[in-house]
Amino acid sequence: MSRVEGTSATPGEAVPDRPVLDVRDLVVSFSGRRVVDGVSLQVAAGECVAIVGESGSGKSVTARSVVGLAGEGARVSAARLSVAGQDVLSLSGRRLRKLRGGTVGLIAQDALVSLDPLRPVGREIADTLALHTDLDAAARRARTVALLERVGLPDAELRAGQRPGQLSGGQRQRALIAAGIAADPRLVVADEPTTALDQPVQAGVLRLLGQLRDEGTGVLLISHDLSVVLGIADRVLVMTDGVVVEEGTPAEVFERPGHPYTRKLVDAVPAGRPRGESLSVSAGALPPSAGPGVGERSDGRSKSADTATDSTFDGTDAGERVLVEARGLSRVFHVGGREIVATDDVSFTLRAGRTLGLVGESGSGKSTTARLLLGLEHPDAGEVALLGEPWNPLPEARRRPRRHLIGAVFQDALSSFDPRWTVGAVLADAITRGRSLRPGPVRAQIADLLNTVGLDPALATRRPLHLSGGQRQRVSVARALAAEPRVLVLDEPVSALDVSVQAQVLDLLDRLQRERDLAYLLITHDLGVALHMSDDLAVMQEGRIIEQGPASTVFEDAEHPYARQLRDAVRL
Amino acid sequence: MPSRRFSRPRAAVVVTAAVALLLAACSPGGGTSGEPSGEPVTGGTLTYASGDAEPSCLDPHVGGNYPQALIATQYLESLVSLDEDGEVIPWLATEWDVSDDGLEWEFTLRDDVTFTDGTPFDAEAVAANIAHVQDPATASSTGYLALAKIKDVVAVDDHLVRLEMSAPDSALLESLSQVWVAMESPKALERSQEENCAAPVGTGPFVVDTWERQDSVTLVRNDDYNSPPADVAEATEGSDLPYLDSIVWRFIPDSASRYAALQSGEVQVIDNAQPDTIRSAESDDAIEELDAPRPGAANRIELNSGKAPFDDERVREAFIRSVNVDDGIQSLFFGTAERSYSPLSSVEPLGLSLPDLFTVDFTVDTDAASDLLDDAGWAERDADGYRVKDGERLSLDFPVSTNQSIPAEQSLFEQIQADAKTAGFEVNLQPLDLSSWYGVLAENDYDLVSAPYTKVGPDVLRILYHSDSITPAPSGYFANLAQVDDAELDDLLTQASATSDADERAALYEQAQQIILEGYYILPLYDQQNHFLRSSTVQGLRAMPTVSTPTFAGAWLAP
Amino acid sequence: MPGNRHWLLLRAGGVVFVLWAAATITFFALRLVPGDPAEAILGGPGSQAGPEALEQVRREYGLDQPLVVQYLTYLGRLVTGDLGQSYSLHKPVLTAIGEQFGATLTLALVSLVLAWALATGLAAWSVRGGRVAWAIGSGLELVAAAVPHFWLATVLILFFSLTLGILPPVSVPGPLGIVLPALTMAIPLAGFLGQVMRESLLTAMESPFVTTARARGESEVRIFWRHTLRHAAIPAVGLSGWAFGSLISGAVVVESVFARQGLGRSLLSAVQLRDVTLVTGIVLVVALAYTVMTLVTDLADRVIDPRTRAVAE
Amino acid sequence: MSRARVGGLRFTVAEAVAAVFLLLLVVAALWPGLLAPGDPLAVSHADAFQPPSLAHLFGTDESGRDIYTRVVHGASESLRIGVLATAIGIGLAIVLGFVAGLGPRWLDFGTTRVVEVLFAFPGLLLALLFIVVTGPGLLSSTIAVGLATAPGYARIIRSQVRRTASAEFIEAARVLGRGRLWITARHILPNVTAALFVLATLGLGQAIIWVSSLSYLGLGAVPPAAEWGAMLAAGRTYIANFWWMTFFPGLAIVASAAAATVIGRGIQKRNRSGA
Repeated sequence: MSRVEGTSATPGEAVPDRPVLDVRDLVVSFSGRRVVDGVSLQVAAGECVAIVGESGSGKSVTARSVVGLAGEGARVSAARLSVAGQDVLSLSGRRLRKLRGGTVGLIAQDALVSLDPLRPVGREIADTLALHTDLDAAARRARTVALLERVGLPDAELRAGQRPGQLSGGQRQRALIAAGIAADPRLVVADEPTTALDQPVQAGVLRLLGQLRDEGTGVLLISHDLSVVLGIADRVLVMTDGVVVEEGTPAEVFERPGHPYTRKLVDAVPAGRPRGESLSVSAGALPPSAGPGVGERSDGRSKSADTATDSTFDGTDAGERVLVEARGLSRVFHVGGREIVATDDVSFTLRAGRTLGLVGESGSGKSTTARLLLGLEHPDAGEVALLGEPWNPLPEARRRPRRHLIGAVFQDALSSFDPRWTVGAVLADAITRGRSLRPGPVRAQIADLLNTVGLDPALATRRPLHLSGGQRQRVSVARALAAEPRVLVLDEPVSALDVSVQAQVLDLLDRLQRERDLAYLLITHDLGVALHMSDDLAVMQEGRIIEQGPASTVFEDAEHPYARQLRDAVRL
Repeated sequence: MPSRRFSRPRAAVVVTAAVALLLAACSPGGGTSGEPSGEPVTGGTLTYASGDAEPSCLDPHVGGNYPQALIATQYLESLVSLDEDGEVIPWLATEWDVSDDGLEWEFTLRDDVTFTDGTPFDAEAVAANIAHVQDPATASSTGYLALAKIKDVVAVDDHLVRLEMSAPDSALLESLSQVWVAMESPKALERSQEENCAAPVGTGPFVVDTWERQDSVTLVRNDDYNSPPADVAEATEGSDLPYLDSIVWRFIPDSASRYAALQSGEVQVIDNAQPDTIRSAESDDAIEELDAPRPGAANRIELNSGKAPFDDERVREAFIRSVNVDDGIQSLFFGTAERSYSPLSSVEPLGLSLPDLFTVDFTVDTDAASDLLDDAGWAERDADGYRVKDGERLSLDFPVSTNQSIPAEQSLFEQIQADAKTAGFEVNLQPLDLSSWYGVLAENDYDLVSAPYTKVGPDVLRILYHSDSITPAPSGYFANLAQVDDAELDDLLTQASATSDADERAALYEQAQQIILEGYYILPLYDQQNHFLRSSTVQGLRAMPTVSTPTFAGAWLAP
Repeated sequence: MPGNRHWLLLRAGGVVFVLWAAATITFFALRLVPGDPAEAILGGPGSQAGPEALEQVRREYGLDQPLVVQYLTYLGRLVTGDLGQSYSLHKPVLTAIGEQFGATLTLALVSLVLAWALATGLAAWSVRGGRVAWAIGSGLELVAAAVPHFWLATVLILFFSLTLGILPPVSVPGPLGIVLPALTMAIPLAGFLGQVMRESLLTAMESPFVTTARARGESEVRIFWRHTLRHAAIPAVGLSGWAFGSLISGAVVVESVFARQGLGRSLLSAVQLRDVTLVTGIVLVVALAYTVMTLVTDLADRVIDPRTRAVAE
Repeated sequence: MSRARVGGLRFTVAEAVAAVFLLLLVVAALWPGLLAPGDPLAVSHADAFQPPSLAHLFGTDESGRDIYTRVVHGASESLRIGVLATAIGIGLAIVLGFVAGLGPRWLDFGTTRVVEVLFAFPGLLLALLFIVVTGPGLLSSTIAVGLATAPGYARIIRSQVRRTASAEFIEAARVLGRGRLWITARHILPNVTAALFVLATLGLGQAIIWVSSLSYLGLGAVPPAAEWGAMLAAGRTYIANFWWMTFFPGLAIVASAAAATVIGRGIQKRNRSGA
């Protein structure tokens, strides 16, 4: 335990020489399987300690063990597991409940499901107050509003009466934080508090946690995203397979990663990495267990930055052939008698071998734009031309012969496959496209495709359900490639994946673009991904493209406030 | 179908009933359920559970079926009653006289009786009631038939009424004893039919208070009651009848629930008791039985002689010889039903019983049946074992009215079906609702049928087996379901109904029954079952000697 | 809120439509009865109706008129609440239904509440009681849902009335009389509701917001009542409209067995007597009740689950 | 929960028991003589009302018929009724559901309203209405139950069709240039069929209960047919003294309905998890 600071905010509570959280040799196992295997960590008052790791690393279980909520059937043991001097493992039910919420506040990820959707958020906060303070109902109400104001929720009075569904993602997360800190806990455990949030919102939430730390609360931050913890954590622990493999200040961990796994994680972060640089390290460097499931091959050779830098990427060469031309696309939906403008006068072009990144918060019209481009939706106004010929609006029958020119990769790969079909059937279907071909060549082509996306051809007999997330997305890419398209629409292709897997898929997409001179429309809410992958960027808000230009310069002289917000978020 | 009744056969026309009354009053029995023990107790509410369908009208003039009779017995009274020996005794009429030609009847009425709405009971009231029954708008069926021969009613003075007949009717007194022609307040009769159906007004021991449809009718004590039939008046002299404060008359169609309700004490009296429960009640001290077989015709299966294959007497005989009814009745009815070998109920003295004709000895009779069928041309059998003739199967349609047949009886029919199959008959049992059942009969789409046509007295034979009854009424219904068309029989029945000589009448009916039985037109089964179970706390319950409905006039609840 | 009024108006329109269509179906059902419709109205061949009676019915129902006129007359009469005359009861169908409706409604509602209580209790216990409780709970629900009413009624009477002697085997006045009939109807329904509830209870209990509540220091009991139960109730509330319908169906059997007043018993005897006017009248009224009930369920759903409201807005 | 492994598939014990029971049921329905060689209609006065014993496993009824034999032979009647009623219900529902789920909006609107109207008639009431029009009998009560269950199925099928039609893999197929018909045939139909199979299994048990209820009310099977509902109805009269007459046919109904439900749910679970 190295740092003791920030005790000034709550003097008398935090004992300077004892950490708020002291964990020694924590072991958690589920039916004999060790999920957390000998983790030790300390959090002092006013300190923010972050645990970083991918799904299944045991980081969440570690965090939850702190409040005795490791999960059903968990066997928890530790040489020491104390919070503010109390031994968590020996606490009785009642005292444990006093600890939860009172001494330790837990802030879970995804506030939409972590707050009871049926109850007003104010109630959830007031419940905490009722459990841990002596305040009467009126005082609790006042305190609730004050808390909501403190976490930076405008119109706190109104918000307190609203339900999670009526709040935006950022507002919800703030409300959840308010509930977590309502009883002035000495330790806040924040489990992925920013996942699924748009970048500017993410930055706000992190600032709020930073504020808490500065006020003397100990913060244990759990995240899969290294870049998130960078700005706020005092110390970072990297976990994989239930073991802490690296510990240090963010600067140490980021700049001089000691463990190969840490290195892989660091490398996989797309933010701030130049276009074309490989994010995934070679297979040999991977700890065997960290890789995705069976049968997946590494993405082939590791590429150094210099070989990867290809002429395609180095500029805004406007001479590339225009494949898609979208002009003035507008689409309005009528829901329950009201109009929702999904896209409003959206125009852009896609060129061969180049990527247009489309960023914006959820609901900004990105997906509708993609659907218009794919001809799944008719525009109310405007048109899309494909290879210089009309594409949308056009009767489906006339579009069909040219369908193969444009492919798509969806966010949720699993639901984009018929659950009854095997991988082979999915690909065969994409290859034949209704033509009757001899099975032999088709099989060969399936194997080819799987090879191309870095999968074992033996996977053809499996159903997508039994594949890992990365494998599914690769199959999805393979399907998109089967018809030999010229244009690919990538709708949040990596947002459901772990960082290292995300890196592999992004590298795969990058390589394919180069090999096949594909035009990409990349839709993402992750600005880091967008900046790494795109030649050009378009920023959408409320159905309109508010900024558009070369990726490298689009934010330079951004005028629109949202674009500035985005820019600031990236720089955090 | 309303069960139709006619008066019980009494040999002589009773001119003065007083003597008979004195004799009869001394020996109550038969229809009484056990000997009353202890002194009568006044007060209390008794719950009666009926398994019959809830009447749609509580006025038994309208339609006129047995469920109506059951409840109406508690609040309506007739001009005359019968004693335990079947003798006609005074009730609302004290004495009566008939002219020599049998065309004029004079009834002297009690002058101290008022209806429960305050209207006095007098000659005008009798006239109004007979007019009401005869009015087509009343849609009386049973009562209408009973009074068919009354041509005119004259109120001679306040308490003397004269009935003028279109033809002599030796059964008039018995007819008048039936509750279907009981006396109702003429003032109440003037109300709409819907109102009168909901709460008929009579002179009986109880008054209809409320009627919760599909639940219960509440009857309350008639505090001014003073008109029990002569035999009851004699037996209970000095008592203030009725003893009970009220009766809740419930409708519990499910027999298992009904019996459970009796066992648990929710109700004190149930009707339509199942044979097995009667048997098990015997060993239960808390439950007693009241068996009151209905008079009139016995339950029987009619063989439709109007069409093939039963137009051939040999086939009818073969059928009757091939089914074993005795064992079935024994096992299904647990000894609670006696096998009948007569067209008439065992309570009918003029019933002719020919056991030899129907007692089946299988070793002999199956062969006999087989020979008969061979003779009749049904010599071959098909793959299923049924007999065939000219490529046609010996197939019998047996529509069963589920509303009119108790479960044990339906089981008996199933057993008959199984027996008949051995002999090569295919019996098609068709359980039908009442309406469809009538439809099938009207279409002559049946070979076997069991129709509980009830009419007090041997005159029921005329209704059931006179060839006139084959001709359907405008509605399509006809009573002669066996379709017996025998001139000799017609003659016998017509004569019997006209003659007033008891011996001659008895002889005529005996001959008639002989023809019916020996022609194998019917397969008699047993009396119309009428079993009641009561809690042993219920005392003084008895069945009316008229139509066997229980009366609670003298009943009380032992503490 | 404005969305509510719009929604309500829309739903009310739906109710009217359903009623009109139901009336149309019953009208044609009446005409589809084979044979003379006048005779059918009087109860079929068993009515032994005379020519005058038939003539009167023909005149009354306009059976000599063209079908369209008959249909419009029929609708017109319905609007004024005239459902015709029941031949078997000697009274207007509406009066007959009015006498019985309350009893059935009471029984159905009591059964519904009872079913809810049983389902909730069993589901709550079996979800939290570990593996054995889970197996027992799901087993009980399975059997309960598979038990026919008429059989269950018998078993209950045997047990509660004859063996234990604590409950009356037939309906009696007062609250005691409704226990067995309501139980008979509630148990199979509780089986269905329980199956649905247990699934959703489990989902709710594994939801992150429950973890949040635990992390806040809430006790399991409070979490159950404040959070999970409500979530589990949503799909089951949605089923209540259907449940009401199935209860009405059950009433046909149960009311007869327990000798209770009610529409179900009227309906059964009307079917047995082929009182077509009464049957169609009852069916129509039940359709109305059912539709209203569905409306109420939807309203309840909007109260319990504000999300549906938000979507509608 | 304990599980058993058979041929690579995992069953819960309940599923295994249910499967064995259904298998027996099918055997009983197709070759009743294998399980009960006797004649279900054989009357024997002397044997009436015998309690269960070695000679008569389930006892005898009022006519001395062996109840075990009747229950076994009744399986074919009850199962046939259940299957037929379910087939009618689901067949009708498929037409309605697909028309509503795939047709243009106005057709969906119209069909949905029709289903809604039919749905407003509680099942048994619709059945009774049908019976009062056509007259009672086994066939008409089977059809009636089929009709009465159709609206419920139609609703489920419609929403299933709608959900499948709006699934992302349908979009994926459209992006690949697949036509409506092809998508319907290759994606929607197979996916909905799986759900249909579950529906049918779950519905089978309920149909058996329904038809037996109608038989109980005297509107279904004709005696002395060994139909479970009719047997129950006949036996209920004797419940006070001879419990076995109702117990065993009742048990057969409950067990079949429960077994069908267990199997249906099992399939459903596997469908959902995609196995």
